[in-house]
Amino acid sequence: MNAVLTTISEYFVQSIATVLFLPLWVVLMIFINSSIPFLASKKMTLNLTLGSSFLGFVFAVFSLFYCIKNPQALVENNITWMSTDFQISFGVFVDNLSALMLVFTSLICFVVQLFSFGYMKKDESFHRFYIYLNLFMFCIFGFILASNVIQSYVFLELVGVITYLLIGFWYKKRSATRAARKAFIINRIGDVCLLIGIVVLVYFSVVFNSAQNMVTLSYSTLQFAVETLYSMVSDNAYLAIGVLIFLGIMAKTAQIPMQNWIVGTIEAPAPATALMNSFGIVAVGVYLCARFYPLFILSKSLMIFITFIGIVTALIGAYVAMSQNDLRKILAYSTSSQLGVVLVGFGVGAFSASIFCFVVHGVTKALMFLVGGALITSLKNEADIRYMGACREKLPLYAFSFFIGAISLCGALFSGFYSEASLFNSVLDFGNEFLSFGFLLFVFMSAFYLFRAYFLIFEGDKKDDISQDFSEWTIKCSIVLLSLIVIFIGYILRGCFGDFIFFISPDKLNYLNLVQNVLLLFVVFGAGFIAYQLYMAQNKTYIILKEKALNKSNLPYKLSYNAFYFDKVSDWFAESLFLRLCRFFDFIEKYVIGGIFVVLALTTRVFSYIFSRSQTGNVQSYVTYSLIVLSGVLAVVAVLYILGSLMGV
Amino acid sequence: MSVVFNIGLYHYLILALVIFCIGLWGIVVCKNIIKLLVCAEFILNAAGINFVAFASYVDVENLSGLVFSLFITIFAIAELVLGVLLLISIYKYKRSADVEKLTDMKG
Amino acid sequence: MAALETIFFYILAAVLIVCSFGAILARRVISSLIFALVWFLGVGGIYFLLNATFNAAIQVLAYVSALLMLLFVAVIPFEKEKYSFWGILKPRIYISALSLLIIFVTLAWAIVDDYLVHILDIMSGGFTLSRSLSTVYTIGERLLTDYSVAFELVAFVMFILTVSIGMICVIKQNEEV
Amino acid sequence: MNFLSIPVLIFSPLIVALLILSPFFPNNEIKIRRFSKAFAILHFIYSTLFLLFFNPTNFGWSYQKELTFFNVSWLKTLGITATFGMDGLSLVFVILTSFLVMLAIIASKSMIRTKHRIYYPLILILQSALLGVFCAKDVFLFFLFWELELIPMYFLISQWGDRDSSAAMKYVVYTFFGSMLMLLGMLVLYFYSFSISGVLTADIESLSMSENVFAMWFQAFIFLCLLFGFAVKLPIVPFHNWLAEAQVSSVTPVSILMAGVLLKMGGYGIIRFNIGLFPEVFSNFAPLLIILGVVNLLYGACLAIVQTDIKKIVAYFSLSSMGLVLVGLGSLSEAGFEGAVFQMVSHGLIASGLLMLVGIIYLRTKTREISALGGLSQVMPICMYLGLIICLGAIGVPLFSGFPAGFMVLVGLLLSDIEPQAFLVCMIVLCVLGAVLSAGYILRLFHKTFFGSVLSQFRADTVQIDEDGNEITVVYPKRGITKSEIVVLSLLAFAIIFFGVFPNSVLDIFEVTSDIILDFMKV
Repeated sequence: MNAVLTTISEYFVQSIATVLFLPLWVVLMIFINSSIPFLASKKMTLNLTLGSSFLGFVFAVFSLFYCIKNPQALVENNITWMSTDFQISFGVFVDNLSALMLVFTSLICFVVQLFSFGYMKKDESFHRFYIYLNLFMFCIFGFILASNVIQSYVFLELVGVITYLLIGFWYKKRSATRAARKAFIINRIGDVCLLIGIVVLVYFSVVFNSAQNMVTLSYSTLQFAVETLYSMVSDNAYLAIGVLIFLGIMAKTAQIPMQNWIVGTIEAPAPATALMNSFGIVAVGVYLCARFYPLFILSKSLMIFITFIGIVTALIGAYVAMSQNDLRKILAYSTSSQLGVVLVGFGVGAFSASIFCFVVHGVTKALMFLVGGALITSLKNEADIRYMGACREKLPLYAFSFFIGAISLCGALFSGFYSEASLFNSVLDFGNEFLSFGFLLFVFMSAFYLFRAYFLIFEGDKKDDISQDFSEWTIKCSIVLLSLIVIFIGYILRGCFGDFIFFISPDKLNYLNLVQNVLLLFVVFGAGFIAYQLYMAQNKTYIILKEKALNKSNLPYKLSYNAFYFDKVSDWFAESLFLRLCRFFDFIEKYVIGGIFVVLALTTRVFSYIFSRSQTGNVQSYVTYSLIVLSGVLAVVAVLYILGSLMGV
Repeated sequence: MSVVFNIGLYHYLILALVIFCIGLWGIVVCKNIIKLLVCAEFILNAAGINFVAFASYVDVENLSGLVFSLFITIFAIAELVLGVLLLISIYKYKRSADVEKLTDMKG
Repeated sequence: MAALETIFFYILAAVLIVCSFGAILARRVISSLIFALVWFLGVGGIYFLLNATFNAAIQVLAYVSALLMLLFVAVIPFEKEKYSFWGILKPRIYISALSLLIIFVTLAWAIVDDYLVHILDIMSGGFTLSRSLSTVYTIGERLLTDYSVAFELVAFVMFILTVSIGMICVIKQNEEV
Repeated sequence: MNFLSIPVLIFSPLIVALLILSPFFPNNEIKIRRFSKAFAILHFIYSTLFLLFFNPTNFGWSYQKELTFFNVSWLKTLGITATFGMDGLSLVFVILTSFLVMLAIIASKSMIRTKHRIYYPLILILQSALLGVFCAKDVFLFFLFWELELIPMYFLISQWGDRDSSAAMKYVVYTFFGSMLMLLGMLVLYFYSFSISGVLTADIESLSMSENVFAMWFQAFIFLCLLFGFAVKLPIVPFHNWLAEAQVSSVTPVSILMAGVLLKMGGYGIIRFNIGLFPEVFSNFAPLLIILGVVNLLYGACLAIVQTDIKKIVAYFSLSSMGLVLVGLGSLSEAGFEGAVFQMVSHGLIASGLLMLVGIIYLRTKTREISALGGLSQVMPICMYLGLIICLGAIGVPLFSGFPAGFMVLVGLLLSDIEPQAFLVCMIVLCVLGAVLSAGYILRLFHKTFFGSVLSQFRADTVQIDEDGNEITVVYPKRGITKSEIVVLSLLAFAIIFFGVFPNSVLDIFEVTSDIILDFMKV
């Protein structure tokens, strides 16, 4: 049995590329299917898409199995894409990390596609949505299986494009198209910084080891290339390259200066938002950080920079999420803050812990977004949690799955506990007091807003306008499947993260430190208790506290609600500074450079006017002019003659 | 001082040249068409003097210069007649004989 | 006899120059015509001095009759215009005068230069007309002897040309008016 | 192999143009259009045949052909021979030219309503002039074709665009001014090389051999004269003013040809003359070219952001991507050089696509004001999808033809051996800033015209003035755009994606030529 399994997994790993091109083929099929007016059956599109994602999942599991079987084996085959004086090639690269990511991404894609069948059934551009989902799968698989840095950059941008398409799916909504454009441009800024970093890396790789056959910057030799780079280049130049590359990752994972696009993803249809916030564009950022980890680990100051950015984003994201009223906005800001924590994990050096935390976060966030989406549609598109209430009686499944997600996300129970605990331990081991205190504050705040959301939506007073249950078997079954995953994945995977996904040497995932776990649980349930008092029990002291804290005028609340006014600042900069400069250029263009041409035309006209004036028509004036000329000539001749004769020529 | 006294060919040439220049100056200066015609006569006859001077001083035998100055005289007379005719028609057209008014051929 | 000749020459030269200036600068056209009459008589005198008596006679007769005809036919009926005294200040007069002066001086100098060469010869004894290589003299001689026919032909063509233009203008003018 | 001859390729459009103009060609509008469309397609196929039989490895000019017809005695003594030749570089541009001319003629089915009998011959004469420029091997022959394209261009802009604008005149004056200086440079080079080498020849190849004997400042003088002539055509910032107006006031097929091919003449000229003939001077002037390119890039991008007229946005987009070409050429490295040529090809396709979109929108809504447009996606969804592909290509998204060019230019910039590394890095940062801005204004253009719920004054039928002045109403099919427009847009979109996914297909063609030119530089 074992031998059969290895041969099958051997075969699957070698032909992993089919996973990549299957979605493209499915897109073609859907396009043909949907363009035939009468035959366009939605069922057929769903089956095709589910088939492609399920096949992807099967391939992923087998490749994971293959990687477990022979750990150090790296499968890699490349074809040359572009060749000037250096060669750029595309290829497939399977190692532990990419196999695991592939498993989870295909799993989540499968669940989301299942969910969106029910969700988008009534929408008139159903086929277009599935085409986008398949394209998304193509790009994300291409990115995960990328064999070298340039290929990952190519697919990274493609994921950005597909996110732009998904966010702007309902192009009639002006807010959706504007959010899509903002998301694309901010991602583009990040990609462009990454591009500069990559170009510098390509330059060094071409200059230093210009072995023609070696594929430039392939991941297998990245470790060696980075070491030579570190020895070659001065420290701050190395830091500059590292920061440039990290800027790209910051944009993708919505870190602090570039995080206001993540709120825009809520404009997309709910399944698309779920996909994006779990294993979509944010996953691209974290996976890239994991791939470039050998480069980051070498420079101390870079790691500090990553930790700093991570913890600041986590705190700000959580703080802002606390006061949001729109359910999807809360979840979006929580994505930004959770990813901040993941980057803290990277910065601290806990490579496997942060990957574990990211995977768990991805699964739970997907579950919560799907539940949120289904909830909002069942409440007739009412997204504001203040007007929801007592949905537990009407929608027990959603209530229960939302609760599982919330508990797991804030690290109390199920898989969230494992990841949060391991991350907390590694942060404490790091030893920096501010960092650990910040981490605890983050845990407190995230627990607070999650419980707040749960209590406001599902408990509290009755709201009558809940429509009948949004009973669609695909939605129900996908939510149940995802809840089960959220419950058990932590327990299953906790073992493999220590010795399967590791950076250099297998570091055991320590989450068994009792004292630290108790502290963590204490903080989480403390936050839950406060939330309960504030929003559920009619306790007088807390009500007064709530009035004071939450009245709209005071500064902390305003800061939190408007997400530190990032949008206004960036719009002000774009509008007043940059556009004014461009209008100034436009002015120059029209009047200065254009003016030269007009001036030229005018001068010629003026001269022609002057000359025409001189023709007076009076015969006698002509004669005088001719006489003047004649006398001039004769005078000159005479003078010359005299000079000549004087000089004795 | 013998140059001043015995008149040679060049005296006549200088004289003709003086008259010629005065005539030319007159054409440019005069306002009235009749005066213009008269100045034209001056120029023509200056040329005539030249011819006669050459005839008498140079080829004394066949005096062809004289014949030529006769031609010039005939031409001058014919032009004078024409000038008058033109004058009459211009006068009818422009109501004045002033040269300044005749600027129809303006640029 | 020679002295008488020179006296006559200078008198006639003075007459010619004065009358021509008079004809030009006279304010009334009639006075300028009278000056012209006197001027033609002067020319007749010059011809007589150069013993071209026949020319002198033709000259005097033709011009006197032409001017008198001009006087009676054209001038008297139209003698209305008065030219303002300030017309004299027109810049054009002086510019043209200056440029004509320059032309006169250079040409005169050209002629005189020959004459000096000629005089020097005479003073230096040998009266050798032919030896003097003065261009004016030789051209004049050549022009009148060998090329006189061509010269006259050209003159005749010029004559026909101006006459035809004149006639055309006369014929055409009554349409436009 | 022997049926492929360049003179046939170049002069066949001219002959067909004369044929159409001649009296015994039926004056019926549809016949003329069909005939010229068929000819254009045939011509494109013929030019691709050149590609099949072209072996990129052979050294120097292949398909060399000397036209003895023109060798009049006085020309021979002057050393001017009408020789045509084609190497990797000119082959790429020849195919691009005939491809775009074919598209322009197909697109002008719905865009041109009047004076067909003159319009199509003018386009064909323009085509033969352009092909002549790319295949001329003789300096003065190059100049002859360079001037020849002015005449049809002037009439095409002024007669079919909006009449009263002075854009056509401005275009002619600018180009003529530039080409006069270029002629000066050529003449000086021509006579000085005669005085040095004794033999009077105007052949590019032999001129390049002899010129390295000149004094350096002398070469610099000729270099600058030639550069100035090409700078007007490939709009480098101070002389770019004609581009916006000429684009706005010319009808869509004409502006497609202008943006698609005419701008490339400048770039081709710089490569052939400035780099080919004066390598040392070029390496001294390379930093200047890079700076000019970056200024071009950013200036074009900044202007495009604030424009209200959508066609002007596309015009300034062309200006900014030509800036990238300059940076590539200035970077002196093989990657940069090939990136520049690839950028010229991809910009040709993308700019034609964008202009086609603008043309379709203008035909339907009769307005180019960006504020008055919107919501067109509800009316013509197919146009939106093709437009999306073209806009993504314009932004430079990978797997579309914009990305390989940009990437190669950036890496080429670093690989170039210009000493101050810091200067190169900040040039890269500025180029990259240009790429971000391009995303800004291209998406603004795409969103403002296609998305949004309010439907601008879209009219299903447009009233157009016919040949003899009577108004005819043209009803557009339900899906919004006519068949010919779909063909053009989908061909362009397919080409953009094809060159994006397989950039090597283009790179291999002119790889050998760029090596030759760059080795010549290194020597």
